[in-house]
Amino acid sequence: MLSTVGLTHYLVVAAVLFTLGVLGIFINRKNIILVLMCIEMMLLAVNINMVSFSAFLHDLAGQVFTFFILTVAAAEVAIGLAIVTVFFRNRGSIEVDDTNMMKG
Amino acid sequence: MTTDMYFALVLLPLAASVVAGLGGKRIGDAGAMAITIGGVVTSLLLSIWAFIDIAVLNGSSVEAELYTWISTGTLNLSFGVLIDKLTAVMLIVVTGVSAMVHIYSVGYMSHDPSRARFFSYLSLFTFMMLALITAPNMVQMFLGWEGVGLASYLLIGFWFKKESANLASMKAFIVTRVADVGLILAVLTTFAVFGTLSFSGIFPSLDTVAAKDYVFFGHSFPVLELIALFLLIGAMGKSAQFGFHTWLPDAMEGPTPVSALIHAATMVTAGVFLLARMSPLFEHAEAVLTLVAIVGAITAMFAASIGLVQRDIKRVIAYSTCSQLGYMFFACGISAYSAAIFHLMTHAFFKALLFLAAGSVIHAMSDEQDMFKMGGIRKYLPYTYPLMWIGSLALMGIPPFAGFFSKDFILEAAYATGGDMGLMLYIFGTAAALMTAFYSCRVMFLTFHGKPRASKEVMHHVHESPWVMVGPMMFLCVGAVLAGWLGHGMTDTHWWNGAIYIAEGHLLGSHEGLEEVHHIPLLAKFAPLVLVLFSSWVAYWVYIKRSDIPARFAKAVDPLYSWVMNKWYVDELYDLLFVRTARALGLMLWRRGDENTINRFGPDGMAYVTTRGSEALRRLQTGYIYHYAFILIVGVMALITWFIL
Amino acid sequence: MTPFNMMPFDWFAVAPALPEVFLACAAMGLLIVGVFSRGEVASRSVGGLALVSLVVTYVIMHAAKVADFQQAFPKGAVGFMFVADEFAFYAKGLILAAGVFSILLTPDFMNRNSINKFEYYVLITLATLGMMIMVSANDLLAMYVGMELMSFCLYILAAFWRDNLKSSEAGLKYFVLGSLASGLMLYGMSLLYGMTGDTSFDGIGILLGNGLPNIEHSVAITVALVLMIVAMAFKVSAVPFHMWTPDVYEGAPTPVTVFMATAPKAAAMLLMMRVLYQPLLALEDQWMQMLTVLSLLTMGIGSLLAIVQTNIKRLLAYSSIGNVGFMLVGVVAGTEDGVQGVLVYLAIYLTMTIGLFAVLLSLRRKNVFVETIDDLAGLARTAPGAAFAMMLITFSLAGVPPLVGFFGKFYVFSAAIAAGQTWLAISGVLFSVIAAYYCLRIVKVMYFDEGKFRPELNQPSNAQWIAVLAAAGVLVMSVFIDVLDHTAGRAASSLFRLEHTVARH
Amino acid sequence: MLAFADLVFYMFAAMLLGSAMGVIFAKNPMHCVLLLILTFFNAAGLFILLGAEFIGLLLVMVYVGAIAVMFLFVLMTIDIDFAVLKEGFASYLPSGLIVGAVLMAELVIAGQAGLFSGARISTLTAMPAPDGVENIRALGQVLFTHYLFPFQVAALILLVAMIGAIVLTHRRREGVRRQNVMAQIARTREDSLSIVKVKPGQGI
Repeated sequence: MLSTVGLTHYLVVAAVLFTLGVLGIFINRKNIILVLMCIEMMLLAVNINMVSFSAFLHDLAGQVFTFFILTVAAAEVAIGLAIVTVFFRNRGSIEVDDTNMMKG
Repeated sequence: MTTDMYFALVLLPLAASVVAGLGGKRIGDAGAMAITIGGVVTSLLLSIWAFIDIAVLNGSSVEAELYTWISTGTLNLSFGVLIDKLTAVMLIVVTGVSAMVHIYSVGYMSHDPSRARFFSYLSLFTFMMLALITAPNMVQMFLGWEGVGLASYLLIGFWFKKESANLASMKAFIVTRVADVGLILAVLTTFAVFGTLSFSGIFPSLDTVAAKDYVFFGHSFPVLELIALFLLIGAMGKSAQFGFHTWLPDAMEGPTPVSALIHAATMVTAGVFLLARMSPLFEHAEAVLTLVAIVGAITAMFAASIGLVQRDIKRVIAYSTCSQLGYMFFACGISAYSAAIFHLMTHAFFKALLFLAAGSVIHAMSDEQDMFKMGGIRKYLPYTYPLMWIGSLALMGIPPFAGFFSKDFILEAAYATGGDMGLMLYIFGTAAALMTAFYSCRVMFLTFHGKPRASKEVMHHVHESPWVMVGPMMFLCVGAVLAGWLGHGMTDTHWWNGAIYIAEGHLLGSHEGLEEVHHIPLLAKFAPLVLVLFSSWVAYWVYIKRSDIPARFAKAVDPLYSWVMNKWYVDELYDLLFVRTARALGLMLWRRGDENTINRFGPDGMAYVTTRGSEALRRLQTGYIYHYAFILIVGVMALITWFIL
Repeated sequence: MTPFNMMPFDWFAVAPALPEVFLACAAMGLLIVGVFSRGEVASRSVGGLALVSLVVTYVIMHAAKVADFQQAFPKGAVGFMFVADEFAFYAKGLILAAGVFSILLTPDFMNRNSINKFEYYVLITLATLGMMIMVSANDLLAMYVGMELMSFCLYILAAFWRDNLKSSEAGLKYFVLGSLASGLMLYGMSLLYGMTGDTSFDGIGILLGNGLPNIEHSVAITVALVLMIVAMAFKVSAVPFHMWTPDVYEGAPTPVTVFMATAPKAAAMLLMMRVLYQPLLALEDQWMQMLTVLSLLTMGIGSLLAIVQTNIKRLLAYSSIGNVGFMLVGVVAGTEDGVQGVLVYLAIYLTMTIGLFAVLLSLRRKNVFVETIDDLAGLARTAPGAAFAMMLITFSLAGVPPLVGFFGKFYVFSAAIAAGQTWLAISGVLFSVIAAYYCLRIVKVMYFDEGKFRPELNQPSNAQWIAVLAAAGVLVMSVFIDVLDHTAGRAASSLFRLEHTVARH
Repeated sequence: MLAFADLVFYMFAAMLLGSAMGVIFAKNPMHCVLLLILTFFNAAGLFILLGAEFIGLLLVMVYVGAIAVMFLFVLMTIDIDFAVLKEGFASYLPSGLIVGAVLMAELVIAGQAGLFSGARISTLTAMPAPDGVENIRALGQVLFTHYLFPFQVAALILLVAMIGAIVLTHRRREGVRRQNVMAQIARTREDSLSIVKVKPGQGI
């Protein structure tokens, strides 16, 4: 049986996931850690794009790129969480609404 | 004269300024004054030499390069001097007036604690002005142009403890900078079109460019008209023409010698100089030339009418400057550049004289500037009084004083140009002359004649100024008397030896045209003079004989009077156009009206609009991460949508 | 193409990247030195060594350029992702200079706020390395890793004053928005990769240039282009992707702000030009329109919002946004002159920014570093030298000739007019008038106002002589603008090398 | 009739997007993290379906094993009062959703654009995948040769993350006893041991 699922399917999944990630960043006001998770979701969407392109192009560069994105994302989370921790120590809260000391 | 001497001419004031400014306590006030005056006077002597060399002995013009600034494939700029007859005349004016003002300031500023700084600024100004008039390319000219603006900013705000001086200095700088947008655009467009910025590179290729169009906002314009229009905007700002004039009266907040040097004799004439320097270009831009004439005529009328009713002696003279600059502009507009420069020269001498004399009066009256609190002091000022009369007569255009020759020539040229345009200019000019005569006499009568209106205490202190102040005035007086006689040859375009270009078809482009100007009907020739004499007599009658008339008259024509009194409501118009509408908008966008902001930035309409707009925009910057992210994504979305659709 | 057996690794292929290799080793060395020394000594010695490493890196870079390693080893393990042309050389010069001055301006502020840790210098070094990789990138992957190396260091540096709420908030904002931007960029990169099947700039450029059919109408290409531009616009803080800038500049410790306002701006601007003029050159029509809009908005918002600021660091943030807008005018011009103008402008901008911050860092009022514009009141009386330096620099910022700031604007605007973008240039000039207004305000406060407490000079501090140096710079550079101009010209022409191989349109 | 591979794809895709929605809309942050883990698992499934086993496995190991755990760890250490955490969304949710919808539509259209024109693409790609070499080996062969440069830079990025986490969060606490290895090794019998003769019935 021939597979009907093509590149486009994967790309659409990635597009939706990416948008969800973006949406999560600016519509939630609960918790900054959630924002970090949304960023991870965006990167995951990019990875899906890269890997599916790589598979359908029969080319390795996309997968290598994904490898680097994963590595960098790990570092990103570490830094992000460290900054959140520092912020929490100073402010006593990680609500997104509380990050407006500076404006104008 | 060697090129080194030309460079010295330009650079000496700069050197003096730096030494006086940075020398500080080490050289002291006296040292600073000696150095700057020495620098400027040397410059003056060199200028006279240069003038004799180039203008009198008919030497050819000199172009020399001091330092190659930028030389890449396309852009070649050098710092240097270009001295032709136009520059030579300007050199005399600038260094002459500047030297006199320097000397005069020794007396005028004798009580000021920071004299060294003052003299340093004065010399800096002189240098910038010299850099402007000797510029061989547009960038150096622009450099000097901005430099004089900067020096003027520093000098107007010299008494920084006065809040009004602060505001005036900022206003002057900002208003002229708005106009400078025109000049810099002219420079940029010239570079784009001609590929060079040196005058010797631009002018020869004008004819080839003349036919070119430039697409701008979807319309195509003849490219030279566009450049000329930009130049005109720049010139209007510096020369305080109608619309950009608001800064000039306010600039009177600076010390009086500054007013004499900058706001009467030199910097404000930079616009006229620009028109004359770029005459080859303007001659290719017929439509803009007409615009120049109209702007000039309106300014001449408008400023003169305001001059009629001012109470502050310096403001009257300031408005008269504005009006005279209008004369020069409309002279340029009818291609009578030579007349404009001639008038510029005579004007520089008598207007500087008037300002210095006014300064002397103010000095004598213990810093009183309101003419209605003066009067009857002619006995106490035996030198200032006649000197100021000579200046006024020159301004009014009474023979044999300098102003007569230049002003009449302009009016005659306007008449000779013919057509509706020429006639209208002639009428406007004559009307302005009439008013000029009236307010000049008014100033004299109110200040020196009649009964003293000042308090006893003030009258007790009235004294003639020291020689160090009277001397320069006398020198300028000689200029105000003789400049007309000596410079009469300038009216012939051929005298300029190519420094001024006039197209073939235009009036002064040929000897016949000049003859035509001299042979206009007698009625037209003498009408201005007669009217001037008549209005002087009226002024005498209403201010000396029947001094109750002015007030009654003012009441009788109250709407007109208050219209003029309030400077044609131009400031109010700006207020309405920029400030009020912006305020309504601002209040709508931003609920709190912050009086502080208004006060802090003063009455300047433009500033107000921008602050209001900024406040509205500022509200977007909420400080919330999710707002920022949202705006970022909206930006992304908008860009994508725009390009997909 | 690539043979799939193990490629023998040619060590000489690393040669073009020798300065980067050295800097990476130096950074790790610094870390070790820091860990094994104690307290005050650690930060002092690491700071000094970081300074030395940056200078040595420049020397090596110069030597590598003279020896022409790029020509000698054109392709290899490093070569294919890495290009060491004149353009990159110019960029790295600016970046290293900015790094050196930022380090010099640091210790005083850090010591007074007792946050002088040696890690700071290591992070600055690594960020500098990231930027050097960025501007030398010849591949999407190299561009990405370089950019992230820089960004991560900057996130940490922004939050470096960890006991200070503002600082940690700044770090947080910068981090979240920066990650969002890099996510967007990655999405764009993935589409670009999918479209062209390549990640190297050369490959993408050739493929786009030789024309996939209807390339301009491809939605995917448009989206990719937009996302790439957005990410880089974020890094240079172009409106509307600038929102983080004022907050982060205000919150971050001032030396960090100095660094952020200089080196990364230059790196991102140059990277942007490389990406636009090399791989994406075929999409010129599209990106020109986009950048025109961005540049208008950026000039406008930057100049307008600078007027209403009270905090100097915020004001400088908006002023830097405005300056970026002016630079974008040069980018939009799409010509070699435009690029050259931007390069000159950048050098000038860096000088002025460093100078302004140096003045700020050299002043205290009531024993705290000056924060608001009103804190400067009366400066002309207490420290006339500092006030004079500040005045020179602000006038230069306002574009008053003959100070050098004028030339930056002159170059970009004349390039725009020559390229037919007259109205963009006109708006630029108008906005620069507005910019003159806030510059004058600073001068007015320093010279004409009286404060209750006057600011005083810090004694002793590096900031003073750096301020003097920068003030002298704005004077002297205008005299020797020719030299800068020629250097920038060479750099600009090396950017256009692709024109020989890829037919435009 | 769906092919089996298709069925698997739709299952993974649906679970992926469903759990991603959950991450955004779940009330309890803990649930968010767990849903995020589920998202990662499903993505890993997709990768393996695409033949990218190495990346799929990596995703499970790095994301689930390290990143998600880190999230959990921080959520637990940061002592959040869950009751106080604001629920609900920004007030501009409608406009936010519209913007999101438009963006999604655009990305989806971008994903559907006709990407590949003919066969020439495969000869022009950057790093063609070799035939008959398994995914992990193929990646391993290029990663340390062709991609050595970004690999090293990535290492530096991890170093930066380490420095950052330490410099920002590490605190030297007063009064905490540390293990001093050198001191422990350097101990001699004389330092710690003394022989006392105890007389019976007296104590010490």
